[in-house]
Amino acid sequence: MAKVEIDVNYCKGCGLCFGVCPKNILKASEDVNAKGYNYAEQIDAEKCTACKLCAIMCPDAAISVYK
Amino acid sequence: MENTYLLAGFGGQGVQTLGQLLTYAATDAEKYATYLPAYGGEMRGGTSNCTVKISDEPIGSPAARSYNYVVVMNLPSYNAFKGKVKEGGTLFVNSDLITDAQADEGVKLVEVPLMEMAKEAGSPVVTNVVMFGLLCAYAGDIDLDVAKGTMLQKMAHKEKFIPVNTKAFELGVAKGQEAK
Amino acid sequence: MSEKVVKKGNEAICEAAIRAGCRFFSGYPITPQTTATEYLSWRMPEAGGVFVQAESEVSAINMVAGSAMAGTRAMTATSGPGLSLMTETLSVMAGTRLPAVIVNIQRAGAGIGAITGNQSDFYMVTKTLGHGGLTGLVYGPESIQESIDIMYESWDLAEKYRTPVIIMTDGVMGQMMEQVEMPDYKEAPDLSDQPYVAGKRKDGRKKHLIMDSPYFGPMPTQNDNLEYNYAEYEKVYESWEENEVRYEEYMMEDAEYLIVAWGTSARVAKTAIRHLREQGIKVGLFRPITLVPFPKKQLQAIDKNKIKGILTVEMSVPSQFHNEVVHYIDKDIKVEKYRRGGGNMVLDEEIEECVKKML
Amino acid sequence: MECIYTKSKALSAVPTSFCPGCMHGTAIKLIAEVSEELGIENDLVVVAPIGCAVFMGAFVEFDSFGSPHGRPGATGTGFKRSNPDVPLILYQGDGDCASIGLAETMHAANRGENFTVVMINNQVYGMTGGQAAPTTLPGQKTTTSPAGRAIEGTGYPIRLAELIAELKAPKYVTRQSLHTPKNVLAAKKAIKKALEIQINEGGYSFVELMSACPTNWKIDPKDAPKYMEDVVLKEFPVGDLKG
Repeated sequence: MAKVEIDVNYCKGCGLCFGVCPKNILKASEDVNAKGYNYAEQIDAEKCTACKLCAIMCPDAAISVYK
Repeated sequence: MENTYLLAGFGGQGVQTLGQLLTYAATDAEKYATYLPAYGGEMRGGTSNCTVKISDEPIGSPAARSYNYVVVMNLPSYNAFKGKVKEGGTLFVNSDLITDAQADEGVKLVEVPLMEMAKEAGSPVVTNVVMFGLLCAYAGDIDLDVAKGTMLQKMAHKEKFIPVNTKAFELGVAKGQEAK
Repeated sequence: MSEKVVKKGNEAICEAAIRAGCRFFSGYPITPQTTATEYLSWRMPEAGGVFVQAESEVSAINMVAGSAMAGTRAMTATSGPGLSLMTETLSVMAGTRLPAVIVNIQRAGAGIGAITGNQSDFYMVTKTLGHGGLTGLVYGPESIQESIDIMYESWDLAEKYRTPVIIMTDGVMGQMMEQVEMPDYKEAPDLSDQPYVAGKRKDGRKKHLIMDSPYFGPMPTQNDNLEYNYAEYEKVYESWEENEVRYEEYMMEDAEYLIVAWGTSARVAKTAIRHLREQGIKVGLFRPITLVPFPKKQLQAIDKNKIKGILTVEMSVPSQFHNEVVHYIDKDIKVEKYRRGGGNMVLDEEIEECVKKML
Repeated sequence: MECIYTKSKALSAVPTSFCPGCMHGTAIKLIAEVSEELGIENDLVVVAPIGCAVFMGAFVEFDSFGSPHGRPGATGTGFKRSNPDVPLILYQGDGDCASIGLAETMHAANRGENFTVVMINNQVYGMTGGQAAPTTLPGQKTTTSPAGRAIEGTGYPIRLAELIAELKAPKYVTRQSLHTPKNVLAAKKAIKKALEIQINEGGYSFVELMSACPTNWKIDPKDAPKYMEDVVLKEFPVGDLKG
C-alpha cells in the first residue's frame, strides 16, 4: 500500500513529476486550482510504489509520499 | 603668540619628521601645535614639505599664506618657497646645496651648512635633528631641555643613536643662538 | 579622559572608533584615506575585531553591511571616488535602516580630481544616500578632536535611529597632526535581537527577513507599504531636525558680520575672525556641525537688524554649501562667498580680505 | 500509513512565487531538507541577493538578508567574519554571481571565506525577463541576443565552477544539476557536504546547480529536463571539480 498526496495549492502543474514516475500514473487535472494551474493528480493509485521520485523532482514541495 | 613654520626639502631629508618633532616638542612644552604635511601621489622623489604652527592659543587654520620661518633644504624648495616668508621672518637655507641664496626685502637670511654639520655630528642623516635644534633655539617657542627630551624620545630608540642625535641637536642649537 | 597626545587625524578617528566598540573595518586604499586603513590593519585585530582589506570600495561597504547585520559595530573609511562606488549600498543601508559608520575623508573634484583635502562631496552626501531619496545622519567636524568625539558617539546614534552615519572629514584633517584627548573604551551593546540582525537566534524567536525595501506593513500592496514605511522613515528624519541639530556659534553675540562655514573651512575662519577682531571688526562664525539635519531654523533666525553681511567659506568650486546656506538666510542680508577648489585650502588671510571688502 | 516524504519544516507555509517548472524551488527545498538533516534549521542564515534568488527569504524559515546585486561575496564576508559560528549560504543566480558580482565572488573564494555559495545557473536573467547572461549558451536566443548568442562580441559561457576550482583556497567545488531525480539527490548530497565542511572544518565551498527557466527559455517545463540533458550539460558538465 502506498500513496502520494499532492497539495493542490502548491502545485503549479509544471508536469516535471509526470515523466519521472516509473508507473506513469501522474497527469494533469481537468480542473484548475486557485492560481489557474492544472495541478497534478494521481491515477491508478494502487500502482504507486512510493518510490518518491515525483516528490524529489517537484520544485514546489507539493508532494507527500506515504507507505 | 603664534609662529608658523614651512619646512621643505627632498624626500629623505626628513622634513616631515622635523615637522612632527616640532609638534611633539611643542606639545611637551604645553603649547598648542599643528602639523600639516603636503603630499603627492608619488611615493618617492620630488620635494616634500609641511607646515607647523605653534601657539599659546588653540589653533584655527593649520596653514598660512606666508610663514615666520621657512626652511629650504634643497634648490627646488628654495625656488618654490623663498617668497613664502612673512615680512620680519627668516629664511633658512641649506647652504651645502643652495649657493648664492638671497632673501626678499624685510626677510632675514640664515645660511646653514646642514650636511656638513650633520657629518660633524657623526651621521649625514641627522640634518633634520640639526635643524630641529636650530629652530628651537632661534624661534624660542620651545624650551630647549624639553625639546631635547622629546627629540631623544622620538629619535633615539636605540642607545647607539643617542650621542649622534644629541650632538646634532646641540650643533643646531649653537647655530640658532648665533644666528638670532 | 586620558592625557593629551599628538595624533594624525585619520589614526585618531580610527582609534576613537575602536574605543567606541567598533569591531569590524573593511576598506580599500585611497588617498588621503590610506593611513586609516593602515592603522586599523593592525589596531583592529589587536582590539579583538576584524579587519578586511576589500577588493574594492563596492565590496568594502557591503562587508560593513554584512557585519552590521551580524550585530557588530562596523565601519569603513574612504574618499570621494570610493564613496561614489559605495552609493549603491549606502542606499541599501538607508533602506534597510542599518546602523554603521562611514568616514569620508574628502579629496578634491570629480573623477580622479586631486588628492588633497576639499569639501566637494557636500551635496553628494547631504542630499540623499544613493538612489531612492533616503538619507542618514551626516556630521562635519572641524578638528581632529571633534572628529574623535563625534565618532565616539556615532554608533549610539546610528543604533538609536537605525541609520547609517556619515562623518565628513577631509584630506587636511586626515593627514594633519595635532593634540587630542582620547576617550575611554566603551562596550558595544548586544544587538542580537534587533530586527536587522541575522543569526544567533534564541529559542522561539521568529525568523528575521532583512530586506532593503520594506514591503511589509499594514497596507494591501507592496507599493503602498513601501510608501507607508518611507513616510515613517521621514518622521525619523524630521525628528532629527528637532533633536539632533548641532552647530557652533563662535563670537556671535556682538557680531555685525558673520562667516558661515563647516569643517576645515570653519576652523580656518576662526583664525581670520581672531585677526579681524584684533582690528576692531566685529565678526562671528556660525558653524553647522550636523550637515544632515542641517541647522535650517538657526540660519533662518539670523537677524537682519543685527547682521550686516554674511560670508560663506568652503573648499569647493563650484559652490555647494554656499547655495545651501543662502536658501535659509533672510533675503535682506547680503551673502558673499569665498571658496577654493582643486584641493587648495582656504586661507585665513584671504578670508580676512573678503570680510574687509564687505564692510 | 507512514509518511516517508513531505515538505521540510524549514520551508515557510506559503507556496513559492516562482514560475511553473522553475528549479529555484528545487534548490531551496534541498537547502531546507539539508538544514533539517544537519539540525541547523534554526541557525542557518541565507543571503538572498537581487535576481529571482531574492525571493528565497520569504519561502524559508531561516533568518535571511538581502544584498545588492552581485555583492553577497562581500556582505557574506562581513557577516561571517563577525559571526563565525553561524552557518551561512550565499544563494545566488548566475547573473548575480558570475556577471555583476564576479569580483566579489572570486575574491571571497580566493580568501577562502568560510561559507557556502549555492549558484543557480539557468543561463538567463530570469527576473528581468530572460536577457543574456554570462552563462548563456552559444547561439541561445534571449531578449538581448535575439539572433542567438554570438561568440564574437559576447564571448563564451563562463564556467564559474571551473574558474573557482583553479583557486587554492576553496575546499569543495562542484557542479550538479536539478533535471532528474537522480541529479536532484546528488545535488542535495553536494549541498550537505558543503555545509558539513563549513561547520566541521571550515572553508569555502561552491555548489553550482544547473536549473531550468522554462518561462524565459520559452519551453514547456516538461521538456526542460531533456533539453538540459541534451544541450545544457554538454556546455556545463556535472561533477565534482575540487574536494
